[in-house]
Amino acid sequence: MSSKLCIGGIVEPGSTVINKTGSWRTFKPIYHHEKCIKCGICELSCPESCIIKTEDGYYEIDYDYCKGCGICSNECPRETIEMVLEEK
Amino acid sequence: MNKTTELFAPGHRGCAGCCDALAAKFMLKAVGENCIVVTPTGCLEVFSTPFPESAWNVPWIHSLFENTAAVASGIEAALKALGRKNDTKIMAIGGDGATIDIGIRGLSGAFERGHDFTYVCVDNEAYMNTGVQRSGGTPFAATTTTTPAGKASFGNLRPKKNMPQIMLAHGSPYVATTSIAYPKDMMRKVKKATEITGPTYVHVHAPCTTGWGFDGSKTIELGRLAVQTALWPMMEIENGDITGVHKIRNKRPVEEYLKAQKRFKHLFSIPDGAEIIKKIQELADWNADQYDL
Amino acid sequence: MSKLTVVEGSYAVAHAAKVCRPDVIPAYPITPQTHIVEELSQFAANGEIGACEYITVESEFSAISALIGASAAGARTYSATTSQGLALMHEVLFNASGMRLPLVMTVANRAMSAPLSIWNDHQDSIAQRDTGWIQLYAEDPQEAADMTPQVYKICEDSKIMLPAMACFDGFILTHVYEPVVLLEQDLTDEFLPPFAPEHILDPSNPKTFGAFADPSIYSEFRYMQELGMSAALKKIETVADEFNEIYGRYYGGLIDGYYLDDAEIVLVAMGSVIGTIKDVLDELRAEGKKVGLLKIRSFRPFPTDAIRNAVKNAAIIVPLDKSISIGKYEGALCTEIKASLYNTKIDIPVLGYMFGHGGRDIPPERIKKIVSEAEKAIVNGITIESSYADLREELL
Amino acid sequence: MKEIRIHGRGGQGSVTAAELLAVAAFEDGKYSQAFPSFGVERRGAPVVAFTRIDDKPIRIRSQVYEPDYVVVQDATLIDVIDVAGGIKKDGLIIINTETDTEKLKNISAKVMAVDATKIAMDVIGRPIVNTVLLGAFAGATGEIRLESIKKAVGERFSGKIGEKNVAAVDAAYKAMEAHA
Repeated sequence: MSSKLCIGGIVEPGSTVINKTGSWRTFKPIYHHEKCIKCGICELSCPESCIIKTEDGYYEIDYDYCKGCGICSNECPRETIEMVLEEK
Repeated sequence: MNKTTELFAPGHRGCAGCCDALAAKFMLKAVGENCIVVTPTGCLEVFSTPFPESAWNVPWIHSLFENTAAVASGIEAALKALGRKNDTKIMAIGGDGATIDIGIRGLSGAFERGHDFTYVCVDNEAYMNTGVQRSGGTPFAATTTTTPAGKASFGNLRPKKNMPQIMLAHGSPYVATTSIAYPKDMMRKVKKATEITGPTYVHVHAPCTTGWGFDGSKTIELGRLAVQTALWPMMEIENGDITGVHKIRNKRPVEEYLKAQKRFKHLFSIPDGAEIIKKIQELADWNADQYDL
Repeated sequence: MSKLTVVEGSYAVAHAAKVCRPDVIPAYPITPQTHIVEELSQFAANGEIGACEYITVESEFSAISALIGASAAGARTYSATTSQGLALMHEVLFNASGMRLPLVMTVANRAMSAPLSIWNDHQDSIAQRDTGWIQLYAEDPQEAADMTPQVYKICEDSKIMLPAMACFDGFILTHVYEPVVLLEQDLTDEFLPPFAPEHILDPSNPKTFGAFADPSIYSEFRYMQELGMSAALKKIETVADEFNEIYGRYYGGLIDGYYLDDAEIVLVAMGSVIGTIKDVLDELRAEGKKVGLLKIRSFRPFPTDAIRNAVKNAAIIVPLDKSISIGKYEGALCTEIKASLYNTKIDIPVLGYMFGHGGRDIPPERIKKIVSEAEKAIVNGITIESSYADLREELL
Repeated sequence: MKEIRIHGRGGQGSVTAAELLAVAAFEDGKYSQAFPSFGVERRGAPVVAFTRIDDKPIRIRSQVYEPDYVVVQDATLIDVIDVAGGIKKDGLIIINTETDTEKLKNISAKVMAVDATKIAMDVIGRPIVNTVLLGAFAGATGEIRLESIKKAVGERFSGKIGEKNVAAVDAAYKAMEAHA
């Protein structure tokens, strides 16, 4: 953020990225890529937009933002994503 | 490091498993960056724009709770007057309270005047931003903090207001219902709505983990159940005619949907609960019959 | 007199708005503002305001909300309202000033209901005092018209960026026919530069407008509005001078005076009663009475320093209010004038009168009576700080 | 300064008459001001409008209490309104009536009757008396030149109706001039 307040409170776009919501997480999604059919449902279903397609067509999680909601795991048709209690 | 290319950025303060965040993401994915978004006061507004941050990678404005459609009217008029309208889409995204209740006058006026914009109601069926109070979108028999169940009440006494029909009565060229549980359906309809000239309306069903009382991992699952029980019919209405209906393959009993949420939990313990569940089933059956789901 | 033409006050103002080249005009008709928006809709229908979009909104609430959207999108906007319409806008007025959108709105001042009254007083705009809008008050149709480009120039200044109300008295000035110079387009183009805000809603440079503030930063935004108002204090003066240079007309900046320099009794007023007072003062001066007038042109920002300087040699100050704060039994000018003098070395009695509420006529005799009361108070002191000057005791 | 009060009924064009007087006075090189007694009156209800004329700019904004001239568009108003109220001692009341000014005989001001309705019917073909009375006013008072009234009326009403109104102004002026 800029040090001075902008008149009228105008804010720069996409600037929530400085807020790493990964710290909110209790359960952590872990991919088991051997079962993955690369359907992309996990990516689409993520409310944090923090599931990213990798070069090999699989998906990975940007844990900086993942809140651990588990929608990806719940929606995955092949049970590829395991939710594990996170040790911090 | 932010690796996503989504127009709705991570780092927002939505609950884990937030339906509004999903809705916002789908809408921007569908419409692309050449749009201006107007959002009323509500959960989506608060969790996406805590000063000095914003999750929005498109121009975005919040003014007040009840004036979203009027603000959108002004933007549309300005772009026209300044010769900047071109292909820029104007999208208003309001919750059920802002749309169905407090903002309906301005919304009605804007549609009657025929401004070229799309209004999307993301309906999670109560005032979630302020702690789950009843709205005109709250369904029959659901409990909220202002329609609690008690000895003399089974929760919300009235059915949901039929907002899509009201918008249809304004002569809108495109009115559609969809759900965050069907991202492709939702994105297609939102895109179509923005591509049609004139005031278009999309009503999105959006299960709220906090307000409805279910685990955040089930947000999409609950949305799917609402559709599969026929409690939330998904359709498209173009120039007054129903042109598309989402058919249900395996129709499910309403109990399955109700049981999964705390807001309907009382129906399974109060004396006349079975009777009320039967009434809810009748609502679903009516939908299925009426729209040939 | 060749440039003068006899028109209705509303026409003069609508015409002034037109030559300011607004891009978007959302308006909702309400008595006695109706003639202004009718004229503007006709101008728009005739294609006389360029590509201006005239929006027939369904309420004042949507009018001001559309102004917000349009202004944020980069448009110069205009609207007009009064009384109940202004009150309906109340919530949005705060929003506009907080978002620093330089909306310009003419307020055809009218009383507030109940009882229902369509006639003039200043209760409507005074009630919006703390919404963060600049408020200027005009004394006649010419000033009301001339005020329009002036307020655009003031509020669109990058250091100010606050919305403004150009107030003029409903019916008394909106519906009067008299000779007025209609603002020339070429002079107005010379006087008023195009609206070029730093931030707009634009997909090629996406910005977020209207984020929410937590307690750690809220006060700072309020304070920044105050800084904008402070900047307006000077700007109102310079813009009045610039207007005078180009158009050759001047009505004062923040304030104006009439027989003020050596006045022992200083009447303080705003709006259409100024003209009547001036006529009365000519008479009283002819009788040798040292009475003067302090015209308040800018009520927000409130010209505290200018007022102190203007009244410091008076024997008594007499604010005349077309508003009342019920529970304090005095009008806004009275309260604010007194507040301006406290904590200073100026120790002058202030004798407040309220009159002309709900459109009650203010004949010259009423002013003369007030002056004679003030003369007595100089000698005997003040017994009642503030009262109605035209209360019909027989009805109570 | 001369102050004129016009009495009429809603729909009779009293406010228009006051405005046209102001326009005509301005045409004569004078300053003027016209305003209605702002009300919520509907068609048929008694209404009042005012005009001020002066050699210097007019600043006063109060209503007119002691008019120099009163114009009464409709003689039936005499029964319900004090049309002579406040009129100056040497003032003049111009009243649209066939003959009867009996009811106004107890006032000091001068009263002049003009059968504006008949002139309007003869010249315009409709009982519109407001412009007719302007002609009468000019003829009776000499405060405003006939040509200025005709110009103001002609510019306000276009085409045939404008021409007829101007002709009616002329007729009323001549009738009153002979009188005065």
